[in-house]
Amino acid sequence: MQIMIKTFAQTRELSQVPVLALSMPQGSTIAEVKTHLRSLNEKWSLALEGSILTARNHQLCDEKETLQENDEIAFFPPVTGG
Amino acid sequence: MQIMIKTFAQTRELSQVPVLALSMPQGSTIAEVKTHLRSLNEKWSLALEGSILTARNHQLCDEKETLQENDEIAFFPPVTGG
Amino acid sequence: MFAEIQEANFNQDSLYHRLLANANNVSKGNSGAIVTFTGLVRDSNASGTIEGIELEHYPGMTEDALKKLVEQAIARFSLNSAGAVHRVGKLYNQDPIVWVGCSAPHRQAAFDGAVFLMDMLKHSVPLWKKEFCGDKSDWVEAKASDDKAALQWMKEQV
Amino acid sequence: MFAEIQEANFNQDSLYHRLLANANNVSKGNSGAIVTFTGLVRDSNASGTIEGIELEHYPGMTEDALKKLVEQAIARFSLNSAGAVHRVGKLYNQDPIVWVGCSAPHRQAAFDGAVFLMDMLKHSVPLWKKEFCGDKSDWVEAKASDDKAALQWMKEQV
Repeated sequence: MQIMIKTFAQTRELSQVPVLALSMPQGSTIAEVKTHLRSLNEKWSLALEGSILTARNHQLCDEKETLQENDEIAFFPPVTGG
Repeated sequence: MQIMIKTFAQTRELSQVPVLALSMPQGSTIAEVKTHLRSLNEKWSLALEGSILTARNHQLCDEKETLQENDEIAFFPPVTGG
Repeated sequence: MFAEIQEANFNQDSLYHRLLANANNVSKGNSGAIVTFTGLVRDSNASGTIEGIELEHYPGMTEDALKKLVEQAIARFSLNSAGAVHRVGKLYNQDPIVWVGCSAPHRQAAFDGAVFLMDMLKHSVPLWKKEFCGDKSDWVEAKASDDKAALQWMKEQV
Repeated sequence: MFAEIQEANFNQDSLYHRLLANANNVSKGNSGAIVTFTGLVRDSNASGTIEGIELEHYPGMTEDALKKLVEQAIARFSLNSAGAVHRVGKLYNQDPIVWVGCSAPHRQAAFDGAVFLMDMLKHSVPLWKKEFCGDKSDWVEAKASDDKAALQWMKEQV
Protein backbone atom coordinates (compact mmCIF):
# COMPACT_ATOMS: atom_id res chain seq x y z
CA MET A 1 0.00 0.00 0.00
CA GLN A 2 1.41 3.34 -1.13
CA ILE A 3 1.18 6.42 1.12
CA MET A 4 2.70 9.89 1.07
CA ILE A 5 4.55 11.35 4.08
CA LYS A 6 4.99 15.10 4.58
CA THR A 7 6.79 16.99 7.33
CA PHE A 8 6.74 20.65 8.33
CA ALA A 9 8.66 23.18 10.42
CA GLN A 10 11.05 21.67 12.98
CA THR A 11 9.95 18.14 12.09
CA ARG A 12 10.94 18.83 8.46
CA GLU A 13 14.28 20.33 9.49
CA LEU A 14 15.16 17.45 11.85
CA SER A 15 14.12 14.67 9.48
CA GLN A 16 15.60 16.49 6.47
CA VAL A 17 12.80 14.82 4.50
CA PRO A 18 9.96 17.17 3.49
CA VAL A 19 8.21 14.58 1.33
CA LEU A 20 8.52 10.79 1.16
CA ALA A 21 6.61 8.14 -0.79
CA LEU A 22 6.31 5.07 1.43
CA SER A 23 5.14 1.50 1.00
CA MET A 24 3.41 0.01 4.05
CA PRO A 25 1.61 -3.29 4.64
CA GLN A 26 -2.19 -3.21 4.14
CA GLY A 27 -3.97 -2.29 7.41
CA SER A 28 -1.05 -0.40 8.95
CA THR A 29 -1.81 2.30 11.51
CA ILE A 30 -0.22 5.75 11.76
CA ALA A 31 1.60 4.60 14.91
CA GLU A 32 3.18 1.83 12.83
CA VAL A 33 4.31 4.34 10.21
CA LYS A 34 5.99 6.35 12.96
CA THR A 35 7.71 3.23 14.31
CA HIS A 36 8.89 2.39 10.79
CA LEU A 37 10.25 5.92 10.17
CA ARG A 38 12.03 5.97 13.55
CA SER A 39 13.76 2.70 12.58
CA LEU A 40 15.16 4.29 9.39
CA ASN A 41 17.68 6.58 11.07
CA GLU A 42 18.53 8.86 14.00
CA LYS A 43 17.18 11.95 12.20
CA TRP A 44 13.69 10.49 11.96
CA SER A 45 13.85 9.39 15.62
CA LEU A 46 14.67 12.93 16.64
CA ALA A 47 12.10 14.48 14.29
CA LEU A 48 9.25 12.36 15.68
CA GLU A 49 10.16 12.84 19.34
CA GLY A 50 7.88 14.64 21.78
CA SER A 51 4.45 16.10 21.10
CA ILE A 52 4.24 15.76 17.32
CA LEU A 53 0.84 16.27 15.67
CA THR A 54 -0.43 14.10 12.85
CA ALA A 55 -2.76 15.01 9.98
CA ARG A 56 -4.33 12.50 7.62
CA ASN A 57 -5.54 13.95 4.33
CA HIS A 58 -5.52 17.47 5.83
CA GLN A 59 -7.39 16.52 9.04
CA LEU A 60 -5.75 16.35 12.45
CA CYS A 61 -5.99 12.73 13.54
CA ASP A 62 -5.18 10.08 16.07
CA GLU A 63 -2.22 7.69 15.74
CA LYS A 64 -4.52 4.69 16.05
CA GLU A 65 -6.19 5.35 12.69
CA THR A 66 -5.71 2.72 9.98
CA LEU A 67 -4.23 3.86 6.69
CA GLN A 68 -5.83 3.64 3.28
CA GLU A 69 -4.17 3.54 -0.16
CA ASN A 70 -2.85 6.99 -1.23
CA ASP A 71 -3.30 8.60 2.19
CA GLU A 72 -1.31 11.77 2.77
CA ILE A 73 0.12 11.66 6.28
CA ALA A 74 1.79 14.77 7.73
CA PHE A 75 3.88 15.10 10.89
CA PHE A 76 4.53 18.50 12.46
CA PRO A 77 5.05 20.28 15.80
CA PRO A 78 2.24 22.15 17.64
CA VAL A 79 1.16 25.07 15.46
CA THR A 80 2.16 28.69 16.18
CA GLY A 81 0.20 30.84 13.73
CA GLY A 82 -1.94 33.86 14.52
CA MET B 1 -26.90 81.75 43.49
CA GLN B 2 -27.06 81.47 39.70
CA ILE B 3 -26.98 78.06 37.99
CA MET B 4 -27.60 76.83 34.45
CA ILE B 5 -30.02 74.00 33.67
CA LYS B 6 -29.79 71.90 30.50
CA THR B 7 -31.99 69.07 29.27
CA PHE B 8 -31.51 66.50 26.53
CA ALA B 9 -33.42 63.95 24.48
CA GLN B 10 -36.85 63.02 25.85
CA THR B 11 -36.33 65.20 28.92
CA ARG B 12 -35.75 68.18 26.62
CA GLU B 13 -38.81 67.36 24.53
CA LEU B 14 -41.08 66.91 27.54
CA SER B 15 -39.92 70.01 29.41
CA GLN B 16 -39.75 72.06 26.20
CA VAL B 17 -36.87 73.88 27.88
CA PRO B 18 -33.40 72.98 26.53
CA VAL B 19 -31.62 75.67 28.57
CA LEU B 20 -32.66 77.66 31.61
CA ALA B 21 -30.83 80.13 33.85
CA LEU B 22 -32.05 79.62 37.41
CA SER B 23 -31.60 81.37 40.74
CA MET B 24 -31.49 79.07 43.76
CA PRO B 25 -30.79 79.72 47.45
CA GLN B 26 -27.16 79.24 48.55
CA GLY B 27 -26.55 75.62 49.63
CA SER B 28 -29.33 74.07 47.55
CA THR B 29 -28.99 70.45 46.47
CA ILE B 30 -29.76 68.99 43.05
CA ALA B 31 -32.78 67.25 44.55
CA GLU B 32 -34.08 70.68 45.57
CA VAL B 33 -33.58 72.00 42.04
CA LYS B 34 -35.67 69.09 40.75
CA THR B 35 -38.41 69.81 43.28
CA HIS B 36 -38.37 73.46 42.26
CA LEU B 37 -38.60 72.64 38.53
CA ARG B 38 -41.43 70.16 39.11
CA SER B 39 -43.36 72.89 40.92
CA LEU B 40 -43.12 75.20 37.88
CA ASN B 41 -45.51 73.26 35.64
CA GLU B 42 -46.83 69.89 34.49
CA LYS B 43 -44.28 69.66 31.65
CA TRP B 44 -41.34 69.75 34.06
CA SER B 45 -43.06 67.20 36.32
CA LEU B 46 -43.42 64.84 33.38
CA ALA B 47 -39.88 65.54 32.12
CA LEU B 48 -38.27 64.70 35.46
CA GLU B 49 -40.34 61.57 36.10
CA GLY B 50 -38.76 58.12 36.32
CA SER B 51 -35.08 57.25 36.06
CA ILE B 52 -33.61 60.57 34.98
CA LEU B 53 -29.83 60.97 35.15
CA THR B 54 -28.11 64.11 36.40
CA ALA B 55 -24.77 65.59 35.41
CA ARG B 56 -23.04 68.43 37.21
CA ASN B 57 -20.42 70.28 35.18
CA HIS B 58 -20.21 67.33 32.74
CA GLN B 59 -19.90 64.63 35.44
CA LEU B 60 -22.68 62.17 36.25
CA CYS B 61 -23.64 62.88 39.85
CA ASP B 62 -25.89 62.15 42.75
CA GLU B 63 -28.98 64.23 43.61
CA LYS B 64 -27.68 64.83 47.12
CA GLU B 65 -24.79 67.00 45.89
CA THR B 66 -24.81 70.65 46.95
CA LEU B 67 -24.69 73.28 44.20
CA GLN B 68 -22.05 75.92 43.68
CA GLU B 69 -22.33 79.27 41.91
CA ASN B 70 -22.37 78.87 38.08
CA ASP B 71 -22.85 75.10 38.14
CA GLU B 72 -24.16 73.58 34.93
CA ILE B 73 -26.77 70.96 35.83
CA ALA B 74 -28.12 68.64 33.11
CA PHE B 75 -31.07 66.27 33.26
CA PHE B 76 -31.49 63.48 30.72
CA PRO B 77 -32.78 59.92 30.26
CA PRO B 78 -30.49 56.84 30.39
CA VAL B 79 -28.07 57.08 27.47
CA THR B 80 -28.44 54.97 24.30
CA GLY B 81 -25.30 55.57 22.26
CA GLY B 82 -22.97 52.98 20.77
CA MET C 1 -5.25 58.15 22.24
CA PHE C 2 -8.13 59.91 20.58
CA ALA C 3 -11.80 60.44 21.36
CA GLU C 4 -14.00 62.29 18.92
CA ILE C 5 -17.60 63.26 18.35
CA GLN C 6 -18.37 64.16 14.76
CA GLU C 7 -21.11 64.29 12.13
CA ALA C 8 -18.84 63.09 9.33
CA ASN C 9 -18.31 59.47 8.41
CA PHE C 10 -14.98 57.78 9.16
CA ASN C 11 -12.61 55.51 7.25
CA GLN C 12 -11.46 52.14 8.65
CA ASP C 13 -7.96 52.34 7.25
CA SER C 14 -7.31 55.89 8.52
CA LEU C 15 -8.52 55.10 12.04
CA TYR C 16 -6.53 51.86 12.17
CA HIS C 17 -3.32 53.61 11.13
CA ARG C 18 -3.96 56.52 13.45
CA LEU C 19 -4.31 54.08 16.35
CA LEU C 20 -1.16 52.21 15.34
CA ALA C 21 0.84 55.45 14.99
CA ASN C 22 -0.32 56.48 18.46
CA ALA C 23 0.66 53.10 19.86
CA ASN C 24 4.12 53.33 18.28
CA ASN C 25 4.61 56.77 19.83
CA VAL C 26 3.97 55.22 23.23
CA SER C 27 5.88 51.95 22.79
CA LYS C 28 7.51 51.47 19.40
CA GLY C 29 7.12 48.04 17.82
CA ASN C 30 5.30 46.61 20.84
CA SER C 31 1.79 46.30 19.36
CA GLY C 32 1.01 42.70 18.46
CA ALA C 33 -2.77 42.93 18.56
CA ILE C 34 -5.27 45.48 17.28
CA VAL C 35 -9.00 45.04 17.84
CA THR C 36 -11.59 47.31 16.29
CA PHE C 37 -15.33 47.49 16.77
CA THR C 38 -17.65 49.27 14.37
CA GLY C 39 -21.35 49.81 15.11
CA LEU C 40 -23.79 50.30 12.24
CA VAL C 41 -27.44 51.40 12.00
CA ARG C 42 -29.57 48.25 11.59
CA ASP C 43 -32.59 48.57 9.32
CA SER C 44 -35.12 47.26 11.81
CA ASN C 45 -35.91 47.06 15.51
CA ALA C 46 -38.33 44.96 17.58
CA SER C 47 -41.34 46.90 16.24
CA GLY C 48 -40.41 46.83 12.54
CA THR C 49 -38.52 48.62 9.80
CA ILE C 50 -36.81 51.96 10.37
CA GLU C 51 -35.22 54.44 7.95
CA GLY C 52 -32.48 55.66 10.22
CA ILE C 53 -31.66 57.32 13.52
CA GLU C 54 -31.07 60.81 14.80
CA LEU C 55 -28.29 60.97 17.38
CA GLU C 56 -28.46 63.71 20.01
CA HIS C 57 -25.56 64.46 22.34
CA TYR C 58 -24.53 66.83 25.13
CA PRO C 59 -21.85 69.03 23.54
CA GLY C 60 -18.88 69.30 25.87
CA MET C 61 -19.80 66.50 28.23
CA THR C 62 -19.95 63.85 25.48
CA GLU C 63 -16.38 64.63 24.42
CA ASP C 64 -15.19 64.68 28.06
CA ALA C 65 -16.90 61.39 28.92
CA LEU C 66 -15.59 59.59 25.83
CA LYS C 67 -12.04 60.84 26.42
CA LYS C 68 -12.16 59.75 30.08
CA LEU C 69 -13.40 56.31 29.04
CA VAL C 70 -10.59 55.81 26.52
CA GLU C 71 -8.03 56.83 29.16
CA GLN C 72 -9.60 54.39 31.62
CA ALA C 73 -9.38 51.56 29.07
CA ILE C 74 -5.70 52.28 28.38
CA ALA C 75 -4.83 52.29 32.10
CA ARG C 76 -6.96 49.30 33.04
CA PHE C 77 -5.79 46.92 30.29
CA SER C 78 -2.24 48.32 29.81
CA LEU C 79 -3.00 49.17 26.19
CA ASN C 80 -0.42 50.85 23.98
CA SER C 81 -3.20 53.05 22.70
CA ALA C 82 -6.95 53.25 22.18
CA GLY C 83 -9.31 55.47 20.23
CA ALA C 84 -13.02 56.11 19.87
CA VAL C 85 -15.10 58.03 17.35
CA HIS C 86 -18.86 58.50 17.72
CA ARG C 87 -21.06 60.13 15.12
CA VAL C 88 -24.01 62.41 15.89
CA GLY C 89 -26.81 63.85 13.77
CA LYS C 90 -28.96 62.08 11.19
CA LEU C 91 -27.77 58.64 10.14
CA TYR C 92 -29.38 56.21 7.72
CA ASN C 93 -29.59 52.42 7.71
CA GLN C 94 -26.17 50.75 7.50
CA ASP C 95 -24.35 54.02 8.21
CA PRO C 96 -21.48 53.57 10.68
CA ILE C 97 -22.28 55.06 14.11
CA VAL C 98 -19.29 54.29 16.28
CA TRP C 99 -15.73 52.98 16.02
CA VAL C 100 -13.47 51.91 18.86
CA GLY C 101 -9.98 50.49 18.55
CA CYS C 102 -7.45 49.09 21.02
CA SER C 103 -3.81 48.24 20.52
CA ALA C 104 -1.90 46.00 22.94
CA PRO C 105 1.09 43.64 23.03
CA HIS C 106 -1.23 40.59 23.14
CA ARG C 107 -4.75 39.81 21.99
CA GLN C 108 -6.54 39.35 25.33
CA ALA C 109 -5.95 42.94 26.46
CA ALA C 110 -6.93 44.35 23.06
CA PHE C 111 -10.21 42.38 23.04
CA ASP C 112 -10.99 43.23 26.69
CA GLY C 113 -10.30 46.91 26.08
CA ALA C 114 -12.68 47.07 23.11
CA VAL C 115 -15.47 45.19 24.95
CA PHE C 116 -15.00 47.48 27.98
CA LEU C 117 -15.14 50.63 25.83
CA MET C 118 -18.37 49.57 24.13
CA ASP C 119 -20.05 48.38 27.34
CA MET C 120 -19.15 51.55 29.23
CA LEU C 121 -19.91 53.87 26.31
CA LYS C 122 -23.46 52.49 26.21
CA HIS C 123 -23.77 53.23 29.92
CA SER C 124 -22.09 56.55 30.60
CA VAL C 125 -21.55 58.67 27.47
CA PRO C 126 -24.42 61.17 26.94
CA LEU C 127 -25.74 60.12 23.52
CA TRP C 128 -29.36 59.37 22.66
CA LYS C 129 -30.82 57.62 19.62
CA LYS C 130 -34.16 58.43 18.08
CA GLU C 131 -35.32 56.04 15.38
CA PHE C 132 -37.30 57.48 12.51
CA CYS C 133 -39.51 56.03 9.78
CA GLY C 134 -41.45 58.47 7.63
CA ASP C 135 -43.08 61.08 9.91
CA LYS C 136 -42.85 58.85 12.98
CA SER C 137 -39.91 58.91 15.38
CA ASP C 138 -39.28 57.25 18.75
CA TRP C 139 -36.56 57.48 21.34
CA VAL C 140 -34.67 54.24 21.79
CA GLU C 141 -35.03 52.83 25.31
CA ALA C 142 -31.91 51.90 27.25
CA LYS C 143 -31.45 48.11 27.43
CA ALA C 144 -31.19 46.35 30.78
CA SER C 145 -28.58 44.01 29.23
CA ASP C 146 -26.37 47.03 28.44
CA ASP C 147 -26.63 48.26 32.03
CA LYS C 148 -25.73 44.82 33.29
CA ALA C 149 -22.63 44.61 31.07
CA ALA C 150 -21.35 47.98 32.34
CA LEU C 151 -22.12 47.20 35.98
CA GLN C 152 -20.11 43.99 35.65
CA TRP C 153 -16.99 45.99 34.67
CA MET C 154 -17.56 48.38 37.58
CA LYS C 155 -17.89 45.48 40.01
CA GLU C 156 -14.72 43.79 38.72
CA GLN C 157 -12.72 47.00 39.10
CA VAL C 158 -9.97 46.85 41.70
CA MET D 1 -17.33 34.16 4.21
CA PHE D 2 -13.72 34.10 3.14
CA ALA D 3 -10.57 32.34 4.32
CA GLU D 4 -7.27 33.05 2.63
CA ILE D 5 -3.59 32.25 2.93
CA GLN D 6 -1.38 34.72 1.08
CA GLU D 7 2.08 36.28 0.98
CA ALA D 8 0.78 39.74 0.10
CA ASN D 9 -0.19 42.36 2.65
CA PHE D 10 -3.85 43.28 3.15
CA ASN D 11 -5.80 46.51 3.49
CA GLN D 12 -8.10 47.16 6.46
CA ASP D 13 -10.72 49.07 4.49
CA SER D 14 -10.98 46.44 1.71
CA LEU D 15 -11.34 43.55 4.15
CA TYR D 16 -13.92 45.43 6.24
CA HIS D 17 -16.04 46.21 3.18
CA ARG D 18 -15.66 42.71 1.81
CA LEU D 19 -16.94 41.31 5.11
CA LEU D 20 -19.84 43.78 5.17
CA ALA D 21 -20.79 42.99 1.55
CA ASN D 22 -20.77 39.28 2.41
CA ALA D 23 -22.93 39.92 5.46
CA ASN D 24 -25.42 41.94 3.40
CA ASN D 25 -25.66 39.11 0.88
CA VAL D 26 -26.67 36.79 3.71
CA SER D 27 -28.97 39.13 5.64
CA LYS D 28 -29.33 42.61 4.16
CA GLY D 29 -29.19 45.49 6.65
CA ASN D 30 -28.96 43.20 9.65
CA SER D 31 -25.31 43.82 10.65
CA GLY D 32 -25.10 46.13 13.65
CA ALA D 33 -21.67 45.07 14.87
CA ILE D 34 -18.36 44.39 13.14
CA VAL D 35 -15.30 43.28 15.08
CA THR D 36 -11.88 42.94 13.51
CA PHE D 37 -8.63 41.59 14.91
CA THR D 38 -5.25 42.28 13.33
CA GLY D 39 -2.08 40.55 14.49
CA LEU D 40 1.30 42.19 13.89
CA VAL D 41 4.93 41.08 14.20
CA ARG D 42 6.29 42.44 17.50
CA ASP D 43 9.92 43.55 17.47
CA SER D 44 10.98 41.48 20.45
CA ASN D 45 10.32 38.24 22.31
CA ALA D 46 11.28 36.93 25.75
CA SER D 47 14.92 36.47 24.68
CA GLY D 48 15.44 39.86 23.01
CA THR D 49 15.12 41.78 19.77
CA ILE D 50 14.13 40.09 16.52
CA GLU D 51 14.12 41.33 12.91
CA GLY D 52 11.09 39.43 11.73
CA ILE D 53 9.52 36.04 11.27
CA GLU D 54 9.31 33.42 8.58
CA LEU D 55 5.91 31.75 8.41
CA GLU D 56 5.72 28.20 7.13
CA HIS D 57 2.41 26.51 6.31
CA TYR D 58 1.02 23.25 4.97
CA PRO D 59 -0.33 24.15 1.53
CA GLY D 60 -3.79 22.70 1.09
CA MET D 61 -4.45 21.82 4.71
CA THR D 62 -3.92 25.38 5.97
CA GLU D 63 -6.59 26.72 3.60
CA ASP D 64 -8.97 23.84 4.49
CA ALA D 65 -8.50 24.30 8.25
CA LEU D 66 -8.95 28.08 8.11
CA LYS D 67 -12.11 27.78 5.99
CA LYS D 68 -13.58 25.17 8.34
CA LEU D 69 -12.86 27.41 11.33
CA VAL D 70 -14.58 30.42 9.77
CA GLU D 71 -17.63 28.25 8.96
CA GLN D 72 -17.67 26.98 12.54
CA ALA D 73 -17.58 30.53 13.92
CA ILE D 74 -20.49 31.61 11.68
CA ALA D 75 -22.61 28.63 12.77
CA ARG D 76 -21.72 28.77 16.45
CA PHE D 77 -22.30 32.50 17.00
CA SER D 78 -25.02 33.05 14.33
CA LEU D 79 -22.82 35.55 12.53
CA ASN D 80 -23.97 37.22 9.31
CA SER D 81 -20.48 36.66 7.99
CA ALA D 82 -16.87 36.15 8.99
CA GLY D 83 -13.54 36.23 7.23
CA ALA D 84 -9.91 35.39 7.90
CA VAL D 85 -6.67 36.16 6.07
CA HIS D 86 -3.30 34.77 7.18
CA ARG D 87 -0.01 35.72 5.62
CA VAL D 88 2.90 33.32 5.05
CA GLY D 89 6.54 33.79 4.05
CA LYS D 90 9.01 36.34 5.35
CA LEU D 91 7.54 39.15 7.46
CA TYR D 92 9.32 41.99 9.18
CA ASN D 93 8.66 43.77 12.49
CA GLN D 94 5.28 45.49 12.58
CA ASP D 95 4.10 43.74 9.40
CA PRO D 96 0.51 42.51 9.68
CA ILE D 97 0.32 38.70 9.99
CA VAL D 98 -3.35 37.89 10.37
CA TRP D 99 -6.77 39.54 10.09
CA VAL D 100 -10.09 38.13 11.25
CA GLY D 101 -13.44 39.87 11.07
CA CYS D 102 -16.94 39.00 12.26
CA SER D 103 -20.24 40.66 11.47
CA ALA D 104 -23.35 40.08 13.59
CA PRO D 105 -26.61 41.79 14.54
CA HIS D 106 -25.26 42.63 18.03
CA ARG D 107 -21.83 43.18 19.55
CA GLN D 108 -21.53 40.15 21.85
CA ALA D 109 -21.67 37.62 19.01
CA ALA D 110 -19.22 39.63 16.88
CA PHE D 111 -16.70 39.84 19.75
CA ASP D 112 -17.13 36.15 20.68
CA GLY D 113 -16.70 35.08 17.06
CA ALA D 114 -13.43 37.00 16.69
CA VAL D 115 -12.01 35.69 19.99
CA PHE D 116 -13.02 32.13 19.02
CA LEU D 117 -11.39 32.44 15.58
CA MET D 118 -8.10 33.65 17.02
CA ASP D 119 -8.02 31.11 19.86
CA MET D 120 -8.80 28.19 17.53
CA LEU D 121 -6.52 29.41 14.75
CA LYS D 122 -3.60 29.35 17.18
CA HIS D 123 -4.50 25.77 18.07
CA SER D 124 -5.50 23.99 14.87
CA VAL D 125 -4.38 25.77 11.71
CA PRO D 126 -1.03 24.41 10.43
CA LEU D 127 1.17 27.51 10.52
CA TRP D 128 4.59 27.80 12.14
CA LYS D 129 6.61 30.90 13.02
CA LYS D 130 10.37 31.07 12.97
CA GLU D 131 11.86 34.24 14.41
CA PHE D 132 15.04 35.56 12.83
CA CYS D 133 17.68 38.06 13.81
CA GLY D 134 20.77 38.30 11.63
CA ASP D 135 22.00 34.76 10.86
CA LYS D 136 20.18 33.26 13.83
CA SER D 137 16.67 31.84 13.64
CA ASP D 138 14.49 29.92 16.10
CA TRP D 139 11.15 28.20 15.89
CA VAL D 140 8.53 29.77 18.14
CA GLU D 141 7.27 27.37 20.79
CA ALA D 142 3.52 26.83 21.17
CA LYS D 143 2.18 28.58 24.29
CA ALA D 144 0.33 26.63 26.95
CA SER D 145 -2.01 29.64 27.40
CA ASP D 146 -3.03 29.37 23.73
CA ASP D 147 -3.81 25.69 24.12
CA LYS D 148 -5.88 26.44 27.20
CA ALA D 149 -7.91 29.12 25.40
CA ALA D 150 -8.76 26.74 22.55
CA LEU D 151 -9.57 23.83 24.85
CA GLN D 152 -12.01 26.09 26.73
CA TRP D 153 -14.00 26.68 23.51
CA MET D 154 -13.99 22.93 22.77
CA LYS D 155 -15.26 22.16 26.27
CA GLU D 156 -18.03 24.78 26.07
CA GLN D 157 -19.24 23.40 22.75
CA VAL D 158 -22.70 21.83 22.85
